Amino acid sequence: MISIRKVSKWYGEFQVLKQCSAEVAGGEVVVVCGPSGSGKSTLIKCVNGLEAFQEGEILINDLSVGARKTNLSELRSRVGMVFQHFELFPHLKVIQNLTIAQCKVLGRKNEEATEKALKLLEMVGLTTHAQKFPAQLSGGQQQRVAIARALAMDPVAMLFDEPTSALDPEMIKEVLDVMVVLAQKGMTMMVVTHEMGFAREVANRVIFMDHGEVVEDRPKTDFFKSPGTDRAQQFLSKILSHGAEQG
Amino acid sequence: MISIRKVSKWYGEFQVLKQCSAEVAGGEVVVVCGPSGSGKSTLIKCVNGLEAFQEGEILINDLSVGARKTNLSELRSRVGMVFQHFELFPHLKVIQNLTIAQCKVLGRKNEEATEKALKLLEMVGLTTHAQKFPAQLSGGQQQRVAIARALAMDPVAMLFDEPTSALDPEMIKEVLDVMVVLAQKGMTMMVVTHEMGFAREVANRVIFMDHGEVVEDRPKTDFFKSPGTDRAQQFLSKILSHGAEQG
Amino acid sequence: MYEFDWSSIPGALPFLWQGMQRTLEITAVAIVVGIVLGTVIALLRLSGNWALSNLATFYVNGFRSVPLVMVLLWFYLLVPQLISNLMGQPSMDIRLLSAFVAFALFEASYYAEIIRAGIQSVSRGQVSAGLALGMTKGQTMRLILLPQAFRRMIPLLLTQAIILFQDTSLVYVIGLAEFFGVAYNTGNRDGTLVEMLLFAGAVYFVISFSASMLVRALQAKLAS
Amino acid sequence: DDLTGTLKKIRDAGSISAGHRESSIPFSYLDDKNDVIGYSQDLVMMVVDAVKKKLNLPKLQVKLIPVTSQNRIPLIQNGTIDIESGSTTNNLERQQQVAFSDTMFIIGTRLLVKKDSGIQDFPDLKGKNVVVTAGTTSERLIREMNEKKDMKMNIISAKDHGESFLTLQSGRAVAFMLDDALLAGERAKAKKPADWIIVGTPQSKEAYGMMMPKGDDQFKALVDETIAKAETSGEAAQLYQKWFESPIPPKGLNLELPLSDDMKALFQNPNDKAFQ
Amino acid sequence: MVTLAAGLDWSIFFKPAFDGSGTYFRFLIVGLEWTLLLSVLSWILAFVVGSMIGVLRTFPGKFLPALGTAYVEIFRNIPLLVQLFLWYFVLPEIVPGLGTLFKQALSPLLQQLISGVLCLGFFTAARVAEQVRSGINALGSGQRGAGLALGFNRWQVYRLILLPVAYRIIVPTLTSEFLNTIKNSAVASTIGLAELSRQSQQLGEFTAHWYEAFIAVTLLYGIINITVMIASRFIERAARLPGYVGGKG
Ligand SMILES: Nc1ncnc2c1ncn2[C@@H]1O[C@H](COP(=O)(O)OP(=O)(O)OP(=O)(O)O)[C@@H](O)[C@H]1O
Ligand SMILES: Nc1ncnc2c1ncn2[C@@H]1O[C@H](COP(=O)(O)OP(=O)(O)OP(=O)(O)O)[C@@H](O)[C@H]1O
Ligand SMILES: [Mg+2]
Ligand SMILES: [Mg+2]
Repeated sequence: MISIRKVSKWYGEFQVLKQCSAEVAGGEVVVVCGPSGSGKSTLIKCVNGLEAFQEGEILINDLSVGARKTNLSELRSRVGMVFQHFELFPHLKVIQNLTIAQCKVLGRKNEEATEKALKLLEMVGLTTHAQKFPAQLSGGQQQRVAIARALAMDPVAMLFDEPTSALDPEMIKEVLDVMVVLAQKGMTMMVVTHEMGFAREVANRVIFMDHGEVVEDRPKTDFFKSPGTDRAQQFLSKILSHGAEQG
Repeated sequence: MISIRKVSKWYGEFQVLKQCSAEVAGGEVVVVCGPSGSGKSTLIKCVNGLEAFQEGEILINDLSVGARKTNLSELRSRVGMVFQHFELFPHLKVIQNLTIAQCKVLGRKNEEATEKALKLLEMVGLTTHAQKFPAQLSGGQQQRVAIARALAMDPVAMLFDEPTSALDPEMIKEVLDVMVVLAQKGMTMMVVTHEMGFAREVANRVIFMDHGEVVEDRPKTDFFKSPGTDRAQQFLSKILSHGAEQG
Repeated sequence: MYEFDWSSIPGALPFLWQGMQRTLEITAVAIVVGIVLGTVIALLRLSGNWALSNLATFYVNGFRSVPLVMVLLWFYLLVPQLISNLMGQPSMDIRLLSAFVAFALFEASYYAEIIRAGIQSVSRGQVSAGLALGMTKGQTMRLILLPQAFRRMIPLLLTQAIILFQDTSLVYVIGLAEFFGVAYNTGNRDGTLVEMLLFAGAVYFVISFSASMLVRALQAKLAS
Repeated sequence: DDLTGTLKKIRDAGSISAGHRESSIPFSYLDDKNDVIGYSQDLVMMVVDAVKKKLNLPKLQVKLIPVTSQNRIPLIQNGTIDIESGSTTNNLERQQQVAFSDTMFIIGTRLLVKKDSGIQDFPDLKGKNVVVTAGTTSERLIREMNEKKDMKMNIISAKDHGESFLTLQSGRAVAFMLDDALLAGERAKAKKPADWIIVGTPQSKEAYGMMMPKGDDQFKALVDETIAKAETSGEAAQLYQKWFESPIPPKGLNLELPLSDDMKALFQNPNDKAFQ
Repeated sequence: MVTLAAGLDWSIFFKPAFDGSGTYFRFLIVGLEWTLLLSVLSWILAFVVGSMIGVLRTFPGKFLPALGTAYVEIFRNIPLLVQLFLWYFVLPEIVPGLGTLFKQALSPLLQQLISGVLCLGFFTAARVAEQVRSGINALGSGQRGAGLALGFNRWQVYRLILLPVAYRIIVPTLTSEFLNTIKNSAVASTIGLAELSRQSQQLGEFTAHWYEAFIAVTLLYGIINITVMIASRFIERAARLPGYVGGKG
């Protein structure tokens, strides 16, 4: 489904991505983690062409993201993306946030788009908030709307970039719950997150990045049992230790 | 040491604090938690007079915070405070951040202040960064500088308002470690945080707030074993659940 | 003590009113054309195309570095020639036309900066979000960026319009009888310059102040 | 036929553009109905009539365009106005840029002072503050005088005549130096005209003419002819009477400026000579 | 336009000026000097007053900020030219003792300069105040809280913490306000100050070479502008804090 092959990217002199490779099969959930600045966001943005890369190749359903002849808009409309800071459109109501791209990009009729939007709002538990503006919702609610907005385009895969890291602790769960449901429904997902609880529950594989490199790419059970590298080991111990006494 | 007695506060019509009471004895570590908007920040700001309150009384070492005749500047200089977003002074080097208030408020000589500052930087493990500007440090490093800055005033107590919630997961630990050391040295601390690991490790008591009220105020072991109220129970289950499989 | 003599005002009122209409005409044209042209220039500046963005920068800096009075004088001297070269003798008052053109082009350079700042104040994430939904660059700009940018800019745009309204007083240098020009000439003719200027100042103050109060109310409403 | 230059342009456009001033009392100014009136305006209307006749265009449209001292020459040069008639001095510098008609008026530069100021003539100005309008011949003359005779005057130069007079009235200057006819006009604006008098030996003579595009002999000939005819026929003298020795709008004041010898000589012998 | 360009005669700048002060080139330079003097003095006044008013507007409570707001609204909503008339012609008349003293004890030039500086200074101060206020507000309440929490008094918080950073944030807008001051200084020609635009007008009057005069003054304003912009780049760079990504995101 998603196939990342030896992708390298530079910002000027600075190399952000170094020969990164990874495969995500249909229906698979892959979690990407790693220290801040390691290139996770950059990699995931390369997947739907929000960032250009200089070397390598990314294929989505055999369509090459970097290729000239690929219609990027169309490709992006088929890969949903959820951002750390939600990025709902503040000037549009929740329902309009869900319909605008359906109408303008996919050319759906307004009624059709609205119907679809309402169904998705129900799924994320926000039917009653359809007529509100994003600013009137809590962070957790906004992020659930953002997920619904991406789903409204009937994506073949979903990308998440730290979807819970801007949320208050009590809201994290409500968003993760929606993501778990999605995963269980068989959606192909690539998720940048530090929520190891989520990873354990639904991930098929965990990718660990550091300094622009894919350092590990292993089934989750392997990864948690014994990370193959020191770097991953260190990282895991850091992010788990302060929560060690929890639960 | 800190004694909060039936404090109420209104923003216009809206009551943020409702008859809040709490005691923090010398050398005690008290963790304050509760849902977003419950008034935790407001309460802690009232303690060192950053926010005014309309009813009740707060005493620090028998000095009333709200009283007219109290010299607020002096009182504040003796209660250290650490903020969620660090709030280092961006135009001053790390070392100057630590000395400026010593010189201008306590009237210390520059050499004396610098000596003190270097000692504290050593304690938080940042000696080599003394000549940098705050923006050149990572979030975790900045927060450690902020703690050192507060300590430089030789405070009798320290207040923390979500000191780790703006940090990347891997940096949280380095800040919590410093706080643990402080607690073990016998510093009186009042800490707003959701890091329950920290609470378990060093807190003497946990205060749970909701809708402007102090709902629970109990020894930590009691609190974690069986929160006395449904609200606290619910809250705890939410913030712990997504990390449940960790550790 | 200065002896004030307000006797010139009553007789001049009809002309002052005509002048005020002119003033408002110029203000309105400059706002509308200025915002449209300013948006285009702002988009050029942000286009990422080296030549176009430099051209736009040159335009903005050029107009902003010369006093408005000089701009007006230049346009009054140049516009008639251009017009008559292009379409023969114009039927419209050449001074008014020059003022329209000069103000519109001049204001466009100020509006361009406001609009550019407005667009830049919308977070980059919003662009990403638009693109990620499959919208084209144009759609993202039109449906996502500009509506938000304009909403944020409204107070600044209106404030600039108030400044513009006051600045129109400068067209008296080209002899166009707008409000300030009428007041000034009446005062000059009757030897009541001080009184007429005070009167004009009061009128400008009342209008500008009321307008800026409205802007603030609007701002408060937008903020909530 | 053989029309060239301005006349051809006027005929082709079906209109003539005449530049006027807005507050050069009593030469060219707006009355309280916002109509252009004045001595120079009456004369230029005679020119317009002559143009109508010459072009056989009785319905010729007349566009009156207000000009300022800053833009009057460029506007002639760029063809926005065909002729300017106000209170423009004919001098050699300007002749480089534009053409001047036969002289319509001759002034002397003198002083406006408060009646009880005790100032009689230029030597009394030693060490005093004097105001002139920026860019006038008077400014040049008074600065020269200050240098040559070491009079230690403080010379204030205000933006226009109205502001110069305001400077005089507010007591910042004891005297206002300007063309005597314009001073009479300024005095007429005063709250108490009787408080002010025009004094002093004229320091220079200046000839006012109408301005036209340079090098257009056909048009200039027509304008000159019209002015000369008015001056020799006594029509100009009547105009003089009307504007300088009778009550004039808007306040109905009489400038009481008798016809000078220079003017009499001019009326007998019209010419387009500049004095400088 | 082509014919006109051919008719331009640039040699007039090397001819002696009417007032015997030197060439007309020198004459324009004198104007430039007055423009700069007036602008710089006004700017200093505007900076000081504007900072105070701006700070006032960020104070807690109602009364003091309202005072600041009143100042800003008054000076922003009256055309500059009218304000100049008020300062120069009206104020000395309605403040009898001081006004007469002002008119009699001071030389005309000094009167013009003082009125010009006060007018431009107080006018620009209203705009500087807005910048300073927005700079302080941009810092958020956290910095203020951090300062207070360390025991600084209110004055120290502004002087040591808020203003040093706020000024850095608003360097670009302050630059454009300074450029506005330079352009606005042209109104002082009204009361007779021999600044740049007035000198160019004189040049036009006495030589009748209006186009050359307009071109020269336009170019000179352009040169001032570029110079100030370059200078402000240096200031901006010098004021920039290492690692601090200022500006918008
Ligand atoms: N536009 C840019 N120009 C230059 N460098 C950039 C740019 N965007 C990102 N970088 C750099 O690229 C590196 C990778 O950034 P990226 O945002 O992908 O990291 P990340 O792993 O997502 O980190 P985080 O956990 O903080 O979000 C970082 O060092 C960052 O500073
Ligand atoms: N300046 C203010 N004016 C009006 N209401 C305010 C103001 N500051 C805070 N509030 C309100 O007071 C309540 C308590 O705020 P406070 O910041 O103390 O909550 P908190 O418990 O610290 O929440 P969080 O976990 O989000 O930091 C909230 O409902 C908030 O909206
Ligand atoms: Mg990232
Ligand atoms: Mg809080």
